[in-house]
Amino acid sequence: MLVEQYGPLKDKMLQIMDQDGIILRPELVPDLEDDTWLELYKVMVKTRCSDEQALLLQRQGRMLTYAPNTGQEAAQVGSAAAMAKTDWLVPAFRELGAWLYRGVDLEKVYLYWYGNERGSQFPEDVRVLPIAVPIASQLQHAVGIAMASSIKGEDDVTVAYVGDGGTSTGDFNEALNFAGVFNAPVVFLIQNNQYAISVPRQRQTKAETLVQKAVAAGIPGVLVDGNDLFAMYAATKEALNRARWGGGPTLIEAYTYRLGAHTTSDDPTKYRQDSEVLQWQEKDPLKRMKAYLIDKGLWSGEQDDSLSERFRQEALEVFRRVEATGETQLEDIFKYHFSEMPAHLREQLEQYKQYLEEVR
Amino acid sequence: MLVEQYGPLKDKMLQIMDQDGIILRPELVPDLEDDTWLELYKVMVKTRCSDEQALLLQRQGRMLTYAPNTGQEAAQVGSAAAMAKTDWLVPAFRELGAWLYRGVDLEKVYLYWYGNERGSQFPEDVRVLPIAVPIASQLQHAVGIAMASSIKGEDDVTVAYVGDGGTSTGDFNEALNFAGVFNAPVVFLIQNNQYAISVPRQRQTKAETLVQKAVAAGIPGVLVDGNDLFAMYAATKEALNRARWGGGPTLIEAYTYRLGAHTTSDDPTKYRQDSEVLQWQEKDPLKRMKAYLIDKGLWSGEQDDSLSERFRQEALEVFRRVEATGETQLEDIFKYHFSEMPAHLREQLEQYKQYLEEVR
Amino acid sequence: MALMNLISTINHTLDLEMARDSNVVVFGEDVGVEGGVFRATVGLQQKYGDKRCFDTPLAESAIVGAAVGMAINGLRPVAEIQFSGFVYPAYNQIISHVARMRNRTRGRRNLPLVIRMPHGGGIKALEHHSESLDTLLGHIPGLKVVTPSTPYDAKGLLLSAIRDDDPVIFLEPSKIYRAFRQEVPEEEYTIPIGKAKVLKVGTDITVVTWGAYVHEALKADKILQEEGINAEIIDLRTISPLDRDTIIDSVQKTGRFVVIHEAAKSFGPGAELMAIVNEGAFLYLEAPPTRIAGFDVTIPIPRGEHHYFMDAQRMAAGIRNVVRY
Amino acid sequence: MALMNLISTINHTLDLEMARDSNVVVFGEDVGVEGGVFRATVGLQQKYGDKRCFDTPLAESAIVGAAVGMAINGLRPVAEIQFSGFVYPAYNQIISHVARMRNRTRGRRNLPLVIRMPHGGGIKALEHHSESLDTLLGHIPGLKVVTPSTPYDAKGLLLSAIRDDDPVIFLEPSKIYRAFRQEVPEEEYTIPIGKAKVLKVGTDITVVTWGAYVHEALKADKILQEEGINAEIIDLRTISPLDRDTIIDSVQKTGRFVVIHEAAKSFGPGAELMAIVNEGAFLYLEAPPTRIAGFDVTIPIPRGEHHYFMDAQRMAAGIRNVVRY
Ligand SMILES: Cc1ncc(C[n+]2csc(CCOP(=O)(O)OP(=O)(O)O)c2C)c(N)n1
Ligand SMILES: Cc1ncc(C[n+]2csc(CCOP(=O)(O)OP(=O)(O)O)c2C)c(N)n1
Ligand SMILES: [Mg+2]
Ligand SMILES: [Mg+2]
Repeated sequence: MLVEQYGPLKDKMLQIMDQDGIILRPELVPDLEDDTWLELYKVMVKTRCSDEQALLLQRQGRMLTYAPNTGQEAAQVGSAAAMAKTDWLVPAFRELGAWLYRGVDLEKVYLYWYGNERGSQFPEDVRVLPIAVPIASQLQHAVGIAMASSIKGEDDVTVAYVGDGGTSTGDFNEALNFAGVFNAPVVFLIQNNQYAISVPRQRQTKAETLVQKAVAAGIPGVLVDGNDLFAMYAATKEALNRARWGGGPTLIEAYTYRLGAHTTSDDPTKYRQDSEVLQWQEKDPLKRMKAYLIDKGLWSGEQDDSLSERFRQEALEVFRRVEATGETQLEDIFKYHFSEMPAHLREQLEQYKQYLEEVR
Repeated sequence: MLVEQYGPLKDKMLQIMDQDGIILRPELVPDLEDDTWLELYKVMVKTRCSDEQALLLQRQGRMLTYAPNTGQEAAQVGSAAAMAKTDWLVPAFRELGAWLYRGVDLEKVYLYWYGNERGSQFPEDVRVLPIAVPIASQLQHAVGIAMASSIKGEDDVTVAYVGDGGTSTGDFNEALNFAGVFNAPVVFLIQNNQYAISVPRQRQTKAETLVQKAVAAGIPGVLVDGNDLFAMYAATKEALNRARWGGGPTLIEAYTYRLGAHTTSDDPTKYRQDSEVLQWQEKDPLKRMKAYLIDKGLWSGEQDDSLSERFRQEALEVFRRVEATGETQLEDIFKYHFSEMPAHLREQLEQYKQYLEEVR
Repeated sequence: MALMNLISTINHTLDLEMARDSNVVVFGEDVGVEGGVFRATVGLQQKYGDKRCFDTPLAESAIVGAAVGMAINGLRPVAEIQFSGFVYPAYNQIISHVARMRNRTRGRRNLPLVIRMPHGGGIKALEHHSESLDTLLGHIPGLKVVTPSTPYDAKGLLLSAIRDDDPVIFLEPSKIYRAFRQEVPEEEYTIPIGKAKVLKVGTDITVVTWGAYVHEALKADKILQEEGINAEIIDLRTISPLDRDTIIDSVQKTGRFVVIHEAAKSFGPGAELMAIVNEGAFLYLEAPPTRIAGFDVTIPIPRGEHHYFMDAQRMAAGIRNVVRY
Repeated sequence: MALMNLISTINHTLDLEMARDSNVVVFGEDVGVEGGVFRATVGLQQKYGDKRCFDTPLAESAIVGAAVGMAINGLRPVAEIQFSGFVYPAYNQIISHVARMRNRTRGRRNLPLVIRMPHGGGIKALEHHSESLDTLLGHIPGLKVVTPSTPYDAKGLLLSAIRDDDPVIFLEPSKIYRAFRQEVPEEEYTIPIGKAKVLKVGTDITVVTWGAYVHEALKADKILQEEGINAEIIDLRTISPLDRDTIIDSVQKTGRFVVIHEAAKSFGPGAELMAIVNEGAFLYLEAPPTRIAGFDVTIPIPRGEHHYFMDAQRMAAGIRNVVRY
């Protein structure tokens, strides 16, 4: 088992494919069809392109704030792809790749970052929660969802994401500990992208790894090269299986890097060196997966270019639709607080509409 | 160093004296005068007697709620005795022994449990904080006090207490992690008395030990027989020294047992077996220290009886003084919120006084 | 019908609803084996097993946050916070998620959950055991906040709360957990959330209060009746959303208004009720709407609490002042 | 004198006070190296070293709780919470300790600390970045809560806050961080906490507001002046303790009262101000005291926020209604 070799205190990181796309541990490559890997890669490319498009649009003043995922696509897609259809996904806020893989429309995502709550209204059968802005607070929901699955005797597992910064919060401890006590079928996935806004991982905790925080809750953990799609898939799959078969929670640290800014409001040159970014660009999860696929004869540079071009175009079209939605409807900000709108809200809405009539 | 042998993952508990008062590890006995050990023992006896007296008074309906310390005297006195005069002590709420050793008057303690805030007003030079009821919230204060010491370049260390239940809170994680990052000179001392009200340690966390929670923060820890005065002193001393010399925080798990009820409102027979209690009575920290002292010719059974009798009498006298204080003065509930009483509080006080005049 | 006090009614009601609906789960600190520090959940673990009634670690944010997750995944969690003064570690979950998940997801994720907690003071308890959170919870858009003053009401309101598709905070006045018994029907019945109750019709002044103070207010009313003052006494029952109609109708009739509450005065619940009266009955007022409220101080521990909490006499004096204005 | 906006004034003031008093330390998330996400602390770490200005882990309870400890141990901590919507994890520390330590210890432990945070909305931000906590903080006995509306006031109030021996929550209206500049004296001066400011003397109605809304209210006043309505405009400056005298004096003169605020209406800060007016100026009232308040909804994210936040026109309409009552 991977947790035994790459557990919290082993000081070893699971890597199956190196940064040039060479398979180092063939015996650990998850047993999927070539086509499936290609599909996963395509979701990674879509994530990257959607990111780039969003940044472009933001710079044009059309998109609002946006939190880029560039560099973290393997951590996201690899983990999401290991999940079963009815498993639950509980994001932090930087999980575009996971969302797209799990069936959240890019249109929803753009709509959210465009500033409309409808971007958080996913279809009924998509078991994905919306973005949780208060860092790490979502982990508690994941534990509750997982506990409910086991109380109801269902074998769905929940995967919850959190950042390296999020591991310093109180909620992180409470969630892991709770999950341990109730043997909840949940996988906690830290996307350690080395920064919480400007604060580097080293100033976030004195712990040498983040995965060692699993020890506090007495649960297993595994440290994974987060830029390695195979490793992410394999580690998550193992954790999901353990949870599904009654083995309880696992903590995964996906060791990755945020190649872009924290959000479009952030200027990372204030707090990190270009040289560091360059180093990590070498470890780009897309680059290595592309090399692997091309090497295997499953893909080509031209195909890659045209796919990217297509995704960028599609993203632009999606955004145009989003942009066309314009402003949030007045009713929308009132209508959804309660299953039935209480009198005082109805009155506030009516009075305001009346005012609008009058000034018109 | 003890932390190396009895660290978070060593699965070993530091014990210097066994439950019959036999010294198992002479080389580890801290280098104090015989008289000093006798003094510490006397504080333990005073703690025990004050506890018993409080329980008696509570049953007579004279004391209000009271949280007994019986069984935890060595954990408290041993740790407090290792501190320097200007070190800071930050209690949870069950640290009578530590308080008494550090110069908090029993009168203050009784006054608190009798229901008067003046019981939390210690003399200026007593660097002890009052009881913190919201579990584990005090740990943050300890970290702040310790950070202030190091910011000011002073070498005082802070010792903070928390229960086994408290380790499940968010504050516990935040405090340990913060302390680690800032290398704060603080010692976190878990009094693992095996219960949080009715919830046994095993249902509080899946972690095998509580000390292993140190790993999450990347700080050292040590598991100690909390009923062994020598071991408690030795472990705390080492942690204090490390902190004082710039080595940062340490987590100590004092493995002990709450022989009494959670508080006088609690009935432990509802959730635990008598046989378990009996087993732990064998490990009573007073019993073994008394055996040791008698064996060394430093103490006798008669001296012990008369000392206990004296402490019980003294405690009763103290309580009589407390009882004589009667109710809290009306002004007291207004006067201390701000350095200067604001207008609205002055007015509320005046109006109420006027009302009292009228109905009289 | 059985004679029951408030706490045993809570227990009976949870039992009834757990039997009826297997999605109802009950948990919190000391809730399982011990049956709750006040015994609200006694016997439920034995009866329904430890999957449906269980102890949690000491972690309020996780208790409430897990309830959110459970509600999303099809259960109807009823979480207990041991005392209202210990809900603050869960405040982020309550304000950021419990109150908002439905709106955030534009109706996609309902949160049918209940958070129960002993509330208010007067029980000679330690610090943080006597808090009144009416305002701190009532001000949060997206929450329903309910507080019963009798066993009968507790049953009807708690059943409504558990069956409600939206989150409900259920504040139980700990002072009257065992203060008196009342006939409570064995069978199920609900009392609508959002409706105040006129306990006694009167003509001279409208008195609004809730929780444990209801009983002192009724005593105050007795005192005043002897003086020929006929007050209308209203039990608010629901802090949020407020039943403005019942209050305004009453004030339009009586012309005078007093609200009595335990919580601190400034920015307290009384201010909101006075505002409502201003908005709905200003022209009917014969005296300023008035609050008889807690002082703006930390609630004292036992030897000082009599200064803080009010008895009927003090309430009567306050009401009398407004009538004589 | 220098022309400064609100955020650079905060920075300048912290600098001034750190230079004067070596016990002042400044910290929070991204406060050190980055100088704060709004740049309130830019340059301070370089100038005063990383013992006096530093980044913390992402842990609000620890930030506030550590400030409590530092204050006990002789420092004057100035902690930053990145946005007011992220203060909830620290709410237990604020309510259970910051507000109470002095009273609990009967004056033995002062807490000279300041918690600064960007406050309010209107900046087209994500969820939780636009919150108004006036009531949720103002209702807590033992806290002072201050909010400036101009760079000049910010400097004087922040210096008062840091020098105050009691804890002060300092709410900075993020909407106007960079909205305009003002001449701010280089030298130190303080403005008393607990005093409102009459911005414009008027005769027809008293309008109370604070923070970013002050500027919209002044625009509304312009609109109304053209119609011949002469409002008295008061900037509250301190949420708690409230300056009742200034408000009541004004209402006794004008006979009419409106409070305008961002926070949700129910149990909101407006209710308290209406209550105060009822208590202090009832017989002078020619119209019901009125609040122009946020809806009782979660503050919408950007594409809906214009429905929530008010402009001068909407304020003017509300004020006009009361004048014409
Ligand atoms: C409780 C809370 N505090 C502060 C913030 C402001 N904030 C937003 S993102 C962020 C950093 C998060 O870092 P990390 O957890 O590593 O996630 P990443 O941004 O790297 O994906 C901060 C401090 C917040 N959203 N919630
Ligand atoms: C935040 C919070 N939640 C709940 C409580 C109620 N409570 C008081 S003591 C206690 C158990 C504490 O257990 P532990 O930390 O092991 O300390 P011990 O009582 O054993 O000394 C609980 C749940 C509290 N005081 N604070
Ligand atoms: Mg990060
Ligand atoms: Mg314990």
